[in-house]
Amino acid sequence: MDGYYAFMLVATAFVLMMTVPALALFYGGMSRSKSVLNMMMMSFIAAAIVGILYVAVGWSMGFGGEGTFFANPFELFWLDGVTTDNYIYVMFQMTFAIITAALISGAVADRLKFSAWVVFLPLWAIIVYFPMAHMVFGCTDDSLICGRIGAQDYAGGTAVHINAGVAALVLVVLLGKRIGWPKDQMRPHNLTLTMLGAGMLWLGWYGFNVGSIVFGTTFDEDPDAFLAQFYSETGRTFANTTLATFAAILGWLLIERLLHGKATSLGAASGIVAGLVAITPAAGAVDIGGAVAIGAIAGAVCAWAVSLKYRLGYDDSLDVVGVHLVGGIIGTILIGLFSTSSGAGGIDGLFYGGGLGSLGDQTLGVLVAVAYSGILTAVIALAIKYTIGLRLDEEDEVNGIDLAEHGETAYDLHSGSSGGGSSLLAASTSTSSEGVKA
Amino acid sequence: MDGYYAFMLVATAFVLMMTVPALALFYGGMSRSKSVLNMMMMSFIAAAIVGILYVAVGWSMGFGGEGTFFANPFELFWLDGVTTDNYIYVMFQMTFAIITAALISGAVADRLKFSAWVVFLPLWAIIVYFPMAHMVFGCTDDSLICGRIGAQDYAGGTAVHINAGVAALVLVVLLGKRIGWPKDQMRPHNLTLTMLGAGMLWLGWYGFNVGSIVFGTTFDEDPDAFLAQFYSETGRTFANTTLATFAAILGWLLIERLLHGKATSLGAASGIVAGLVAITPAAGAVDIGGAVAIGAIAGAVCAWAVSLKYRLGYDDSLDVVGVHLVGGIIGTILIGLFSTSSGAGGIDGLFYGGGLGSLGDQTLGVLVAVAYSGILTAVIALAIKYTIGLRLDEEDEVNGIDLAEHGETAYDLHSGSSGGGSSLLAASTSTSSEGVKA
Amino acid sequence: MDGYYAFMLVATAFVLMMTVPALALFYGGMSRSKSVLNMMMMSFIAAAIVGILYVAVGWSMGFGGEGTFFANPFELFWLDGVTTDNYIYVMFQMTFAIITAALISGAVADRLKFSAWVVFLPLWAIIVYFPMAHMVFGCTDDSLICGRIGAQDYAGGTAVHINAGVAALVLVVLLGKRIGWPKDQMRPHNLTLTMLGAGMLWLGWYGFNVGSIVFGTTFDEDPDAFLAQFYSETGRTFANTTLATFAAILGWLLIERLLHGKATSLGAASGIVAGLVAITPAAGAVDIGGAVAIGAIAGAVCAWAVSLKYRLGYDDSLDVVGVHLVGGIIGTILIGLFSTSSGAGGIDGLFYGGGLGSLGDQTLGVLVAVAYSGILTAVIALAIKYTIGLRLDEEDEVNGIDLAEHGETAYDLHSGSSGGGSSLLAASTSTSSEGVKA
Amino acid sequence: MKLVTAVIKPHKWEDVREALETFGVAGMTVSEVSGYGRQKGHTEVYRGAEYDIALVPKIRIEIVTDDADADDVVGIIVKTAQTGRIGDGKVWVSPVDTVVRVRTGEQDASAL
Amino acid sequence: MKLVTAVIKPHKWEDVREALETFGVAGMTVSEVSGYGRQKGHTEVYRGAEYDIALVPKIRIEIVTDDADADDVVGIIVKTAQTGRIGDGKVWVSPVDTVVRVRTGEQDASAL
Amino acid sequence: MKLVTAVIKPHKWEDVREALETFGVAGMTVSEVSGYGRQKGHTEVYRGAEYDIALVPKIRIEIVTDDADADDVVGIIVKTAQTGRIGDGKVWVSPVDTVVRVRTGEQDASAL
Ligand SMILES: Nc1ncnc2c1ncn2[C@@H]1O[C@H](COP(=O)(O)OP(=O)(O)O)[C@@H](O)[C@H]1O
Ligand SMILES: Nc1ncnc2c1ncn2[C@@H]1O[C@H](COP(=O)(O)OP(=O)(O)O)[C@@H](O)[C@H]1O
Ligand SMILES: Nc1ncnc2c1ncn2[C@@H]1O[C@H](COP(=O)(O)OP(=O)(O)O)[C@@H](O)[C@H]1O
Repeated sequence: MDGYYAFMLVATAFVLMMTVPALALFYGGMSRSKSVLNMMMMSFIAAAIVGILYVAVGWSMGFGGEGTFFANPFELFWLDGVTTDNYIYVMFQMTFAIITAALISGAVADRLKFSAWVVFLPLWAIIVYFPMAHMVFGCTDDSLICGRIGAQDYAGGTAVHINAGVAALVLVVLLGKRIGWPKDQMRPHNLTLTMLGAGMLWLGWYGFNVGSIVFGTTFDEDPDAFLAQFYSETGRTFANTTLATFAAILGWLLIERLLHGKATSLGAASGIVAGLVAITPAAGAVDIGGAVAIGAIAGAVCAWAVSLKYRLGYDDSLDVVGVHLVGGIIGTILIGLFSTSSGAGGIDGLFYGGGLGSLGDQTLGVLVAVAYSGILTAVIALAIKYTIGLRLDEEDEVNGIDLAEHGETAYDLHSGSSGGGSSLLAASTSTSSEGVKA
Repeated sequence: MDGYYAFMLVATAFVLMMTVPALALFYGGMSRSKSVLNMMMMSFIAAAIVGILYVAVGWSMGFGGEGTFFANPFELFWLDGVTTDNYIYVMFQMTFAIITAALISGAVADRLKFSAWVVFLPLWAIIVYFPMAHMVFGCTDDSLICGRIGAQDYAGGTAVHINAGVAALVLVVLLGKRIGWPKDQMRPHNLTLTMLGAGMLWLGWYGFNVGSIVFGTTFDEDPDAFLAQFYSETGRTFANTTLATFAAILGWLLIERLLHGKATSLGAASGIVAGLVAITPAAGAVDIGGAVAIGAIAGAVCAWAVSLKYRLGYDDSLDVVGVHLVGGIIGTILIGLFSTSSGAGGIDGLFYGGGLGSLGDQTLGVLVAVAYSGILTAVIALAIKYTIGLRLDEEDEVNGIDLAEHGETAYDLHSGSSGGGSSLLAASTSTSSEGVKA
Repeated sequence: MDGYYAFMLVATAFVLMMTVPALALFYGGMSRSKSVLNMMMMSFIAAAIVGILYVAVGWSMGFGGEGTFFANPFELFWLDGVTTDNYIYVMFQMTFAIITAALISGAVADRLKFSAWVVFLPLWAIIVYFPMAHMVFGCTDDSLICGRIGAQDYAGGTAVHINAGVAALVLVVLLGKRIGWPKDQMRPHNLTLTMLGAGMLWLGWYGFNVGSIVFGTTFDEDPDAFLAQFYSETGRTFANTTLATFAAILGWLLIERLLHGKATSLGAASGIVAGLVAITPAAGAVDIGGAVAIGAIAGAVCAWAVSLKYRLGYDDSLDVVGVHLVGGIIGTILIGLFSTSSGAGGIDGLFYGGGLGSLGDQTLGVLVAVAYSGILTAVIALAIKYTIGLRLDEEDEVNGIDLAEHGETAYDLHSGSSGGGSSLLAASTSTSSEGVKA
Repeated sequence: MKLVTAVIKPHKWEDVREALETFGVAGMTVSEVSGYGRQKGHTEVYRGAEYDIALVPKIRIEIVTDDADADDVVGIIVKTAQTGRIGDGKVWVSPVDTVVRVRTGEQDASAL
Repeated sequence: MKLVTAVIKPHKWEDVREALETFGVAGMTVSEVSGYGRQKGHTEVYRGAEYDIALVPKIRIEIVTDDADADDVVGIIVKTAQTGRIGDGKVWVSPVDTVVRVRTGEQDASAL
Repeated sequence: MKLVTAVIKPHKWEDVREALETFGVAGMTVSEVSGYGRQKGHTEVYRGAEYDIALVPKIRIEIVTDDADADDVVGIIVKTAQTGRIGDGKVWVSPVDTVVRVRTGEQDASAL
């Protein structure tokens, strides 16, 4: 099994890379040049805070034993009693907690106080994510979504994407719109970063989905069965992850072409993420036909869903709701239609002669996730709003959160005409100070 | 063999990453800021279209059985009859089809209609690449290049690089020069992207070359032989891939220094790709001495070859011909000189006392690849030219293909002097509209 | 063991990627837009030159046998006598040589002649790095740091970071300050590149640290012991590497917040590197508690140390001293306090009841590394200074080293207000020449 | 003819443009500039090094008008761009001998 | 002395520069600006949000000349930059009291 | 009132700003421009293609002053920006009818 183990080492590094730097770049490129650093910082700090917290209590709450909502946080506190040859599984799950929290940041661009984010992260991780991870991944008979309801979620359609998407929606409703939204132009400042980020997310997602395999037996008990499952199931999840993403790119671009007359690069990058989000819960349950269907539907629907915010008037700045909530729901529900008994869950969905049972379980799983995340995120956000406050000062928002919260600006490039790139004004200005003070 | 399998999971993800985002960045950085998004889009859409098509008929045409040019497309249609534990090998080959098609895009920068590219991709994949993959990779006794001719091509000097290079040349000849070429300045708009892309391509190339190992026995038949080959052959291909690239960087920079007085960063990035291209067919056949020689020669020759287009007057915008066609030919032919019987092919080249036999086979293989790809690409391109047309409207080309075809511009950065990066004109303009319409 | 082997294939590719492009981006983003290409080139060329040299004599000097300072360079010259199934271990060590040399480049930004760098690299590799690698990694009873002193250094706190940091310090002292430093503003020109680079470095570092496992037995001798160590030790090193980095981010941002009132994105990126540097030597020796402590201390101390150059007046442009020398020393010394006998070295540090012995050994190891690298780097740098010279011509430095040494400028972006990104002045200028000459 | 040159705060540009349009100004030329004056800049920090940025971003508007309209144009700009806070900018009027519309070669009044 | 200020379409800049050089203009100062006028901008789409960009990129040329040459310079610019399509730009002439060459301190005619 | 426009070498901007500040100039407007003239540009090489860049980066400074101060301001700029090497730039003075401070509406002298 050292082959599987070796893969997990890489997979875990990949999923951590999805947050730092992939997601940070994907979101950062869509931000404005005056807030790109803050956007990236929200991902970086999420890794540090949620990561350490996960080792402290996250693993224990998720995988420390029985519990409908969560297990005893102190059972395996600070990995007490966990042998180092199991650390990699802890690290792998930790990276899921990190990216889920980081995903939320896309919704609150330009206006959330950094201090509020720093306080939100640990609270949300402990109160919302860690329990959700137990309900879905730390699967015991009594864990709510996986055990009691028995909904299939291979790699986190509910725990990760729906969870983050709902939290994002709640947060922006309480946070309010950006000054000038939607009247002012708030276009992506650097689409090459966004496309780079999308590509890196895609790479990392193979760690995310393929690494989420759960074995029916230990290697020691039955090496052959273990390896057979490793080969056949990872082949399936790898192919499904890939094909769904292809289909989602086409789905998104097609709708965009129909609705707005142009197939855009941002659309392609967004389609990639939408497809990956939707296939996340279904990667093990469906065959490649189902994967293509799910991807195409997710791409098309999300391409339309990202415009909802203008109709409904919530400023989900980088479309966490339109892509992760909508995409997550699509993927989780469609399992009810496309799940095949030849898959990891061994359950047939409606289109595979399995009746409505699976569809019901999946729907229920979605509802639970939405309710749990929605209610508790609201509580946390309100608590912060009425204590230290969520919102950045108006003038700081106009001048740019990078400058206000981090004392930095992302670029010092000088115009194309500046030949040798000599520093021009930028350089001289500093001298106009008493120079560098350190 | 789960170690080998685990490596293939990573290798396949790596090779997909070579197209999205690595190649897109490498090419995008060399484009002008008004066409970078279109350049990146050509890679992204290639992945989606060629990828799905590969699963439909590509695998079957390549590996579905006998055939001089290709196997029965319907034998394994939509992977029918392929067990999921073999999916990863399908996915791995698929990523080769994707990047080969994407490589072509570098030649047609700024002026190829996006619709033409979208039509070109499936036709070219089915008519040109899938057969070529059978002739080279889907090696049966009667497959033309690998079987009948018996030319060595470890990872695709013919099927990938010569193939893409020839297609690029044919396409630009039919497409014509960009407006203002070569008089106007068409310099790379962002070399940091190009260097990033080169670095990511290099990383992915380890999946590309090292993952291309073909075993002489199955693990079940003879585990020891299987593993022994795994260790010794991957060690060789990894080292050769690395050393050839080092040598190519030095070769390119040296020639550049001699011809133009300066060793440039674009030269270093280009040398990396030239070296990787040239060692691709030879990775298994030569020893580290041969790898250094091939790399150095490829780097030096390509550094000179990229100027040919100015003499011959074809606008191969990002030098797909100068790097991939020339580099691919160099690597494939030089196997005839540097191949060693201790290598994967067990054939001695001229310099290793093997006489001219190998050199002849390699040369023949190159000629077949050039002829097959050249003729059929021409047919496809002409068909498109005289139906929907290949060329973008003049004014759109001048204003930028990003805007014309995708309704986007890549950057909204504001000048270096804009302090807090407040959106200035860019932001205000939108308000000058009725704001956002969604 | 093919699982371990498969991991080494990936790990080696990862560590090479740390230099090209990760470090190049991390440093490049911190440079000014007129010198980013030269900064990136210094990493690219380091890979090519040091890489080939390592295969020639590096491996032999490091691992070719006995020796206090180095082994016989010709014992395994050009890998003579090394079987290809051992190549990957050669390649892995080679990537360490490459990045160590490349790390130095951050200190000499904007002003070191490219020719001087090209001459410095081979001399420094042979005279300083290869021996240092023998003293630390090519561990024989008589190799100085690892053997005689018996200092613990898991992945290169001494050989890599202290070594590069000291070399950087020596070099900048001999090279002198940049024109205008510290009075003029020399701010990072593109922090998104720096954050991307930091993220990619982090990913690669898992190859760097986790891949540095040294087995107590061969697989053939004792498979179970081999695999047991693989699982338990890589779990430890992976977790330690991760947690130390999290802690360092928080440590750096906290100090920054206290000293300057703001937690910056550059601080987060720098904290990542500081944490990774400090845990490099300690990854195998400490438990997760120790890892967090080392990371937090390193992040906090380095955040303060990067200001030393302003007080002491040496222009360590991108803080190679403040991050790598200081971080390397912290990590290496703290092993003396936090080392646990349950770890890879089996040694208890002061806080684990092991007394002062370990602390003494670690300190001695640091002193030897500082002395060896300092003295010999000075000799090399002086030799170059008084022959071909180290320093770029004044006017060239003002106009930008990219233009002077490489005849390039990194960007041609045009101001945000230029709508379709039409080339404006940049484009027209070239026509003002006799157009392109090729 | 007159040339009215205005240097204003970036976020006011849009309002100014609308006001001028309403008044009947058919066109103008705009550029991003940096201002130096009473309004102070800001401080940035990179690895502990603090930089004072003295310049502040401004928008520069150039409008060629009839002598008759010049004062109104100035008035409109001052009214619309005014926030009352330091750094609102300046507007100055200078004489223009003649203006030509490139497309047609029309001169002066008819060129606007 | 006179100051000729021209706002033209970017892709015409090079022809104008050449024409002026031929005429004998020894130097000029150029900048990238944004124009607002009859010529309409374009629309961009990001995730379904459509933005109308009203400003169009222009090149602004400043040339200080002798009173004698001013009209010729204007004429050359108008002739060369003309495409006949909306948005060709404007050229205006304004009086200059004096011009100095920084390098030498030379004044007026001899400063050019 | 007068408008002093100076086009200088970028690295001289800071000295000029300081000299003007010392003299008592309270504000100015600055922009990055490209200069064309005797000073030649440079050559860049990309994959063997050599590009001659004719334009050189310059800083453009605009200062509205009292008639009285105009000559001194010009003098200071010329003195400070001078390197004696080709490309030092130009300074020209042109008449201004009136200048207004947007914040207060103050006019002319009191607007500066
Ligand atoms: N004498 C001047 N000449 C040209 N522009 C000036 C002059 N003084 C100020 N400005 C411009 O006006 C802007 C605002 O001036 P400032 O002194 O900061 O505030 P206020 O005008 O409200 O007193 C400056 O940023 C600068 O761009
Ligand atoms: N009154 C004006 N003052 C200054 N610049 C102007 C004025 N009117 C137009 N311009 C400039 O001239 C450009 C072309 O003007 P426009 O009305 O679009 O076309 P045309 O000049 O062909 O009628 C505008 O983009 C703007 O930069
Ligand atoms: N006639 C002119 N009108 C406006 N600007 C000019 C003129 N001639 C030169 N300049 C500006 O002055 C700069 C320096 O002029 P140049 O001829 O290169 O050197 P010098 O002024 O030392 O003779 C040019 O780059 C350009 O920006």
